[in-house]
Amino acid sequence: MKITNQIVEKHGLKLEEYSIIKKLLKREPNLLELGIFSAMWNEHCSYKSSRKHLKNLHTIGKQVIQGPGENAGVIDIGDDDAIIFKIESHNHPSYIEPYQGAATGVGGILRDVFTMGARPIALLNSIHFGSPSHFKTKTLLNGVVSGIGGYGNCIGIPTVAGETKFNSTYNENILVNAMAVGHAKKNKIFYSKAKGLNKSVVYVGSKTGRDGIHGASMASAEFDENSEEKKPTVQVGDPFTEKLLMEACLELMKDNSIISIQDMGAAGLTSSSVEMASKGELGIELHLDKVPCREENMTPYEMMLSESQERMLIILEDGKEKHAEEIFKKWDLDFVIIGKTTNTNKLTLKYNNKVEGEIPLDALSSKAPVYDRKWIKKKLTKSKIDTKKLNNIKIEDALIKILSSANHSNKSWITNQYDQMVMCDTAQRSGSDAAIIRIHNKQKAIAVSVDSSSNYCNSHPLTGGKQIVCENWRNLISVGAKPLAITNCLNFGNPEDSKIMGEFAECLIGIKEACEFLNYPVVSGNVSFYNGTNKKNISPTPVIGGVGLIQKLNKPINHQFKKDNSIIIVIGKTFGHLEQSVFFEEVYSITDGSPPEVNLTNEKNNGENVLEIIKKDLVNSVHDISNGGLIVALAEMSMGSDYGVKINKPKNLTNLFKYFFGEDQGRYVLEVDKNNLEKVEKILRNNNIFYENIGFTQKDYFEIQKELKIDIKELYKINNQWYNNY
Amino acid sequence: MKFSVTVTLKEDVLDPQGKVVQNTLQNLGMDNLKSIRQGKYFEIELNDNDQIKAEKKVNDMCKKLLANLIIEDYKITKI
Amino acid sequence: MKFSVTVTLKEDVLDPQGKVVQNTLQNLGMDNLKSIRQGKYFEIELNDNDQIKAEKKVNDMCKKLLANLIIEDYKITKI
Amino acid sequence: MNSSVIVFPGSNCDRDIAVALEKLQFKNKMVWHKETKLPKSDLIVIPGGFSYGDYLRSGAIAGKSLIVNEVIKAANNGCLVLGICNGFQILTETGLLKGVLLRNKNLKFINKDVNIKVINNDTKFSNKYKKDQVLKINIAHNEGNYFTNFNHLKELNNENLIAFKYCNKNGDTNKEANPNGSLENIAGIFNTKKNILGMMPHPERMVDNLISNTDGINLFSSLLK
Ligand SMILES: Nc1ncnc2c1ncn2[C@@H]1O[C@H](COP(=O)(O)OP(=O)(O)O)[C@@H](O)[C@H]1O
Ligand SMILES: [Mg+2]
Repeated sequence: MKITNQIVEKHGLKLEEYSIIKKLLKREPNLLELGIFSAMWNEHCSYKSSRKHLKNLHTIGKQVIQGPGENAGVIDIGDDDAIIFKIESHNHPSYIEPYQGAATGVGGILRDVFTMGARPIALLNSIHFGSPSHFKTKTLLNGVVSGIGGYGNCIGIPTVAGETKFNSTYNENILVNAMAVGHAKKNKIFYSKAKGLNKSVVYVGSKTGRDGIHGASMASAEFDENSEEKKPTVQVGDPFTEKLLMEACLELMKDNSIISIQDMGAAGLTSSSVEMASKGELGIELHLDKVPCREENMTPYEMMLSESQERMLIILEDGKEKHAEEIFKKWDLDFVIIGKTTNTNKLTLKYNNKVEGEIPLDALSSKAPVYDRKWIKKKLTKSKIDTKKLNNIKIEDALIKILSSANHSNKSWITNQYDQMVMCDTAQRSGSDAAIIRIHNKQKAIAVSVDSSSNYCNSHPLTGGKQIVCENWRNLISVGAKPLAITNCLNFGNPEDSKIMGEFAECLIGIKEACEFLNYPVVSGNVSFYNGTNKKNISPTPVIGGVGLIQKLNKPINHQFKKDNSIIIVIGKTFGHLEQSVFFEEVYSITDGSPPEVNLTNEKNNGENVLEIIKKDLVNSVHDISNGGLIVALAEMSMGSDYGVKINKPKNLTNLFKYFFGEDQGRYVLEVDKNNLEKVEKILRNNNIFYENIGFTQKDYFEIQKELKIDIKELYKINNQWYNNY
Repeated sequence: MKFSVTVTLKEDVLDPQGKVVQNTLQNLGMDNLKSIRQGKYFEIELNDNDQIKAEKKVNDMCKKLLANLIIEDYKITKI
Repeated sequence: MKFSVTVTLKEDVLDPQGKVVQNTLQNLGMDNLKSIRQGKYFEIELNDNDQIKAEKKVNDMCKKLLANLIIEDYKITKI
Repeated sequence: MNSSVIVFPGSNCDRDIAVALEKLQFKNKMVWHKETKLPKSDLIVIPGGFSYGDYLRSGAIAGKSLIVNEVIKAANNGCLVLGICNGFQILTETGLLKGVLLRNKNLKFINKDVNIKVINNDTKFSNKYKKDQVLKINIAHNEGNYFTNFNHLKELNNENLIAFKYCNKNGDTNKEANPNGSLENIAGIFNTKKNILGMMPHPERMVDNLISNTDGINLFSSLLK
């Protein structure tokens, strides 16, 4: 078949890129080869627009065993334990088919983690939908939530935390990011780099079907009216087979049979084989007639580009084939030797011993295009609001409006659909600042949380990038964990637009600054560009997934008030920043202005001191102050507990709205027993931490002196009705 | 007026359920079994006398709710 | 040789799924809907030429696995 | 006591139950579903999970596995059998327990802590509990909506074969306290000889205060007597 310009474009390649392909090959590619180039050179696999910026991220630290570049990041949590984790997007498939899109997103990220030798111990997700009133939102929400649950529940990994947000920016392009966290032994970590000549290349798992052909290119293309036509590329997940695959792989990993292993994710057999061989600076030869197929008459093109789920590629040590095969047979899975490693530095594809395609590996990897796209900076803006106008609303009404809104309602309608307890190590389930998972059979535990704030990032990407790392760090601190490292999923619009590329570049600078300052390196991540439709791009939405360590888990700490008459301390200074706040958005529909400033020095000092206080067992509960400000934090601590608060009217700030709803960063609320107060205050004073005692807890009522008094059961009810009424 | 609707997965779409059922039946000794695919079945009764109108309504239901047209096909039969 | 099998819940068995589907459809404005019941559908292909034998086999499959006779009925049709 | 936990390819609470049993000093063995012989056991546990993805009907395919024939034989010889969640579904599919578990009435998977009430404490499985004691136990299932025919329901009531019922904090077994639509709020039942217990809630998740509570412990310690 003659390759025409039209065929090239259909493969998502630019004509300039096609010329480079011809140069690299020194000839024209055939269709199979073109398909392989298109899969490897698209944004999703090649990171051609983002690579230059990703290189600047902060990725090092004593705790890092493996940074970005492998299937997932690996960190050291002491003894012989390692934690392996990563986050990934499945936005476009989930918009087309929410259940299967979300389910296969979970399946994909789990494979990234157990490929490296880890038993997955927790799942998280960050999901963003359009406005609740948009006609698609309800179906998408239902489908995505049951898809995430359907996969995780079946395979038996607890889904323990996440975030759910609604914003019209996602009306035509939802975000579904899934994160998996696994536990491995430090000396038993598996990598994808191939080693040695003539080693068996083994295909295991499900059979290959015609599903998802060109899925990776879909993930790298904008949506338009014709997206409907792309529907058949949606894949159906099979969590049961994934469970078998996981158990079989973990069983085989117990001895020394595996040289390297790689899951077949986006671009399936193509990217897995190319990655293994090129990392090992070897060649690889595949006999496609051996590939287990689900459908009759599948072509080499279809096999190489299929994105059928639940498959892996393994390179085995000599003589281990039979042993490995027995394990996969035990789990009723296909096991076929489909090729071998060579010294040619080429990807060689044969069908019935005839060469159907041959491509130098560097043309697919190191020589793939990298772009230095134009980008422009964003300036800080100022809102034109006159804050005097605010006084015509009551604090109570504003609070209730926020607590009953889609974005700030209790999420148990969602989290009750996820098995959070399976594996019996979940010490803190969804609903707190971070979830706590005990390391099986040990006293230590990890804390995990995912966070994003697209409003802040949209208004000022640099500050937003910094802020979101800090918020994630705060969430881990709040449950008494020392933050160790993060993974990030960067959801942005079209990178060919210099404004969007600017958002990306600046967010990354912010992320880098915060990570560096907090010694909170990035160890893995994923970039998702082209989120948008017909030139309407989503607000920049970097999602941060953090992992922290609790050295000795005696009693899990969360944000629910525990006792009557404890002192309430706010750590960190309240200036009253209302621009970009939930208060402005929900109560006044004002969305302009700049985000709150991030002061990394304060952030670090405040956080470290809170951690110290928790470690010394001097607090009953802790909550960070984030969206909605102090009052929402206090309400969250009261709802679902038996205790509310009695808050004194603030002395310094005259504008109560600023005081209670301002979203100044680096703040925490602590519930402290009277007899611990002196010790806590001493620590804070000695370290020059700004703090205020603002009141105390009381039974049954949420009260601000002379302003409001509400029964906490009533607040709880208000906070719980949105999902049930939707 | 009564209709039956069958909803089946499109041809190239993976059918995990059918696969497991097929394996199980084969393990139970049903060796002549070539393939089995699983779908959904609905029996729908309408208060309607006009068959053409009624059928259009059932068709509507399939599109709106009963079938996921992205991965499934459906078929309506009057019973 | 190909057969279709439909498996439906017995009359007196609660059908939570059918009920929810019915409510949803009615909320979508399908007011002439009298009742809807949901079941399973299988397409089974056998390597067999003898229809009587083949049908017996399918019948066997239903009894052994595809239907739970305590709560479900099944029907086999050649297609 | 010797216990055996049956492991299907999609079981996922097998480790959890083993941990709980070992914590209570059972001598436990894991038994792979393809085996044809059971080790000597006083107690057989069929754990929760998605034995075969719960495809077709939950528990249906597991009900046809090789090892299940051995479980049936042992149960008929009086061996104690405990089916939790998917294990309960499997027991109904094999016919060892009557009735079925339909989809939850809201058609959603439900995971949360619920209250259940001990209805019959005069059995090998429940003698360490008080009658009408209210427990807080985690549930996690898609199909926990217990259904049976009229005659069997009568038998369950007359012969005192209901083990647990869903209730509220105060022990009222009303409609609001029923998470999944189960007939008469039934959360667990015995067979006529009371050597088999099937229940939807997960007692093995309630044996450690650091993770949840210890309301499940007495179920296992009852068996030790
Ligand atoms: N999609 C989801 N999956 C799991 N847990 C979720 C999800 N959405 C929200 N949650 C949980 O709900 C709680 C509140 O979320 P959020 O307000 O984002 O917390 P925070 O501001 O502390 O990050 C958290 O415990 C979070 O883990
Ligand atoms: Mg928080």
